[in-house]
Amino acid sequence: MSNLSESKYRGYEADRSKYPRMENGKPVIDLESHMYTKLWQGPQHPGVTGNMAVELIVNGDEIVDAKTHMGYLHRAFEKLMERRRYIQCFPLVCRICVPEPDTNEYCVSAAMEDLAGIQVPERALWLRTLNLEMSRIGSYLMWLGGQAGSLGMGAIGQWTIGMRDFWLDLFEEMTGGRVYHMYMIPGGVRKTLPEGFRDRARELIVTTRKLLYDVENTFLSNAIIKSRLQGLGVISPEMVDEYGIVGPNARASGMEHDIRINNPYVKYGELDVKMLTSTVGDAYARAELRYRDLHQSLDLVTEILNRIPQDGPIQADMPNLLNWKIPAGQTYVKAESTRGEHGFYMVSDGSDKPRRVFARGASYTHAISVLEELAVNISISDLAGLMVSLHTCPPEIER
Amino acid sequence: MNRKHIDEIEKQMKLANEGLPEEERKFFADVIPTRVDPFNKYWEQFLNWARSRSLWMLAFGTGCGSTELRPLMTSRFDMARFGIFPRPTPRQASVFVVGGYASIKTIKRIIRSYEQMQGPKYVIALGSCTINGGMYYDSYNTINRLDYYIPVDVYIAGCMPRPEALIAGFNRLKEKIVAGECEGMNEYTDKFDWFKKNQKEIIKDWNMPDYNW
Amino acid sequence: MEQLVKRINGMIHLKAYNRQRDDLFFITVEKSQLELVLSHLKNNEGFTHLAFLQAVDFLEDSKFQLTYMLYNYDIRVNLGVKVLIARDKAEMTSIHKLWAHAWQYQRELHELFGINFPGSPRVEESFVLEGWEEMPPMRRDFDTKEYSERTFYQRPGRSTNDPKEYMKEKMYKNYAASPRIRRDDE
Amino acid sequence: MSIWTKVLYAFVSVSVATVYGLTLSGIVRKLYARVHGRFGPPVWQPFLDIIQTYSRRVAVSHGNMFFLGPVFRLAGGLGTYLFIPVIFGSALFSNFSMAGDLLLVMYFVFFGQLGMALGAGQGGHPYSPLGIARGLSQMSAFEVPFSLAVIAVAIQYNSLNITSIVAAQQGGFMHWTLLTNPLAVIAAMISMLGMNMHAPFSIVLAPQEIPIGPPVEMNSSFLSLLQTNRGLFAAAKLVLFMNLFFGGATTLVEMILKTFFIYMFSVFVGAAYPRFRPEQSFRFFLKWPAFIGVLSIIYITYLGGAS
Repeated sequence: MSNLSESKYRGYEADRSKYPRMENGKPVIDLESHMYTKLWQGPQHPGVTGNMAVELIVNGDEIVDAKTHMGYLHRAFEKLMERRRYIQCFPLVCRICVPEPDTNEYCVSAAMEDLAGIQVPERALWLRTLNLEMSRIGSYLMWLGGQAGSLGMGAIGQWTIGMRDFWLDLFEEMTGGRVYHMYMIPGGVRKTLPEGFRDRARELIVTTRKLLYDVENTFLSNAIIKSRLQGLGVISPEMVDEYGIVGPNARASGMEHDIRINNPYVKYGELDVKMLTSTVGDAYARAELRYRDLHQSLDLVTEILNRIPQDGPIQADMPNLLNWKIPAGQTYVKAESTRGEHGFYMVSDGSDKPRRVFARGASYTHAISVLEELAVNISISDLAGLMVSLHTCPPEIER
Repeated sequence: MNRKHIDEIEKQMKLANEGLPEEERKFFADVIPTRVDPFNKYWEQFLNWARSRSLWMLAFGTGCGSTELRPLMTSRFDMARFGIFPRPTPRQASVFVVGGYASIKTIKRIIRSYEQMQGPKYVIALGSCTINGGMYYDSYNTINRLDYYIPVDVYIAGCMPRPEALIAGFNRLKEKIVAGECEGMNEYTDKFDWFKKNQKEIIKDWNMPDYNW
Repeated sequence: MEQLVKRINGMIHLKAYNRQRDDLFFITVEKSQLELVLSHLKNNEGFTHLAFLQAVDFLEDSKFQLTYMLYNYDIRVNLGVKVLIARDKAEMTSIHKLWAHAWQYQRELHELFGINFPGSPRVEESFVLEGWEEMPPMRRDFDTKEYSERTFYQRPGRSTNDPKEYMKEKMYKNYAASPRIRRDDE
Repeated sequence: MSIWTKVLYAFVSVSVATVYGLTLSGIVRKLYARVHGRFGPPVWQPFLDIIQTYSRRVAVSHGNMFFLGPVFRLAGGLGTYLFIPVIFGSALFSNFSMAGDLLLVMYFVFFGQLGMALGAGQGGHPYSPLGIARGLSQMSAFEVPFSLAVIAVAIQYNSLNITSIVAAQQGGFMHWTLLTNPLAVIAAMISMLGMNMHAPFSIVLAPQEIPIGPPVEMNSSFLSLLQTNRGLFAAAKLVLFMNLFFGGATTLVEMILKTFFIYMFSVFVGAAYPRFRPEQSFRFFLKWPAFIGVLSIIYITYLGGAS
């Protein structure tokens, strides 16, 4: 698919020339003047992704100022992990990001392996790659439904989330868990693939491609979708560095950065991952890029299924995990989730519990600084579409 | 409005706003809801039958359990065939599905939304974390028992419960509604002071925007 | 990377340097020189991406360690810049002018660790907590379990076991004989 | 015929229309569900919903206008319906059709929305005025092509009485306005998309943007009234379109079949399209449909049409 979207470059400084007074780079809004209305979107709002709130000042239909409010999902994972043994962290970490839990599991187990100096066997690495790539597919399917749903096209959401459910079935076969898998543990993975898994996965890939063909025809080629998404929320290349934008959001603005290619982890170095970029940077370019990335993920899963070794150990020789003491040290492990760089910073002090674990979610900047910047000057009817097109995931922001 | 009536209202206001600083009182629902008993036994049975077949769920994803509501709404599990629909505003909803753990900031909104719902209203609490805290039992920011803050009709255990379990929970709720056992609205009225005491113990900052949903 | 360290060392005093992986390095600098180092790394060395800024509480030494994780898109290397600051009346210079999203992390650290960043925008605003009256919760001396038991109502019937003893008893009957588990590191 | 018989007949007719409209909305829900790949709710679900909303024990009100909002809405629905002859030649379903009723109906079609604006505005919720602003603007926009089409029809049949317009179309489908004045029908059908508020013109309720617009504060029995009206009003609009453009109906079965297929046009478009931005929607109506409407008038006055 070629780059269909064309939109004019707009600087990332919001255009506030229409509004009367500015002080310290912020508009002074006088609610008493009856020119502006304060409008809360969320946490109870069907258009807001997850459980977060956006406090808007609107002038008519146009957003003058936006402010995000976080913390509705704060569970203090990092504090709790300081009280848990290393192996007890695993039920917790996968709950940090609900649509795509495996990236968390991978990062934490890789951080522990890095600190303890453990080599993971070949087959386990392949299984991890498969798991990670499948979870990317699940997350993208959910996103696709959300993006269409935010523009009032419910049918796409029904189809793709229904399809995601079949991928969850595959996860269930593979790991025993539907949403939360806890598949990767330090030193390897828990289980091998069940019998007949490969055939079922290949069948599902074919079905998913059929569905995506329909989605492309109804959603991406739709004139209304194009007219609404093109030119919405343009991220300029300068903004990428300034705001720490990562993942598809950055790649849609021309930044060639994919951790799977630049810092290959598990087995991505041996796979043919292509760098997908676009230079437009608006919401439609992001949607298109994610759509292409989804196709690439399907390709990758096919390739991985062919290349997984049939036998071999799936776990390294591990010490007793129940009172496993990791030598003191600090590390940062990152992986490419569907939203971008997802990393874990782990500090160990030599005891059987981590000293500090920090989860760097990709939407940390996307949903706060970037959203507040991009939401200005758009219509309130586009806010939901903008939030979904940034692919924000509140639980990984407040953890 | 006679003097006695005004006294009554003032007494109620004093009860509910107790222990709050002056500037925060206006943010707080300060009138005890009225208890409304069923009108007639047989008529109520008919209404309950209709209510159980048309459950309007408040679309408020309070926790990670709401991820499983999405498959439930969509083509794989399709809750619409049981007469369950999402409604975007609490004024029109009759079922509140609390999706998992409730952080302090969220439980404030949960209480607000619950109070805005028009009775009879039902609460389904989803996930272990609403029952006893689940794996967040020692977290400083999540509550442990939901039934201390709002009355709960059905608990669904699991972390997180599968869509099948949710359907089973909804069916249990329907049975309870038809049997006339779901009087959570009146329970909230009767034990209003107790609920409010518990709520005030954890929620220190009652400031909220006027219409936060 | 070695040359980079030499260059920085020529500029300021580098307290420590270590290599964790091929693509992950840590340097430790003085508190007063941090802003200088960061702007040098950003403007001249190509470390343009700030992945995160976080704090670690070292209660025993009564120090906070702040970690600024940078990334260079050209040589594809992560560099963590560590700073140790005093724990009581913790204060740090704000870097919100260098990166437009740094204020978020500073707001979070202000709330969860009680580290002050003078001049950082919206640093006093609450981030995840609301109406919080205790000490900043991510500090090591804040006991979350005790707070939870004190504040939230416990449902009776919940029991906690020491995982090691419990699993030894219930699940691994042949614990000693299990080949997967080595006894020597107990 | 005495006035009391007429009132009795009108009562029967209104009940039939309401039941029909609600069933139709149940069928539409089912159709949408099929597009989504689901079973969907049972066809009688709208009735259960009405009983359920009516049976709420508490109803929060925000003042007098808040009471009047749903009442006005229902009055708009009733007014529209009661002046349209539903079945040509039937005494039972002729309602209060009289000379010049077309103008009255045109007024009543938009009356409900205005009344609703007053009521919902008192709800105090910021989404209500936003939804009302969108609703009224879109209404003014789609009113242009619709009015032009109606004027064209009135010129063509030289009458403002719906009964005589229907009478002129009798005698085979070659006499329908659909074939004698196709331009007017095109303009009117496009404006019907906006009137029925299915996607892409679902900007008033738009759950992802301003959940759910004007009725955001409506609860319990207020909502129940609105739902009843939704059934009645849907039926009234469809009957109006059938009478003006599709030759009316002589039996109940014909009426049901024709209105069903007219409605399906709106539903099929709605199932396949996303939502417009409000300003896109307004501009859409004021461009091509309005132009087609003007063309239809020119066609019928200067070229004489096909009749």
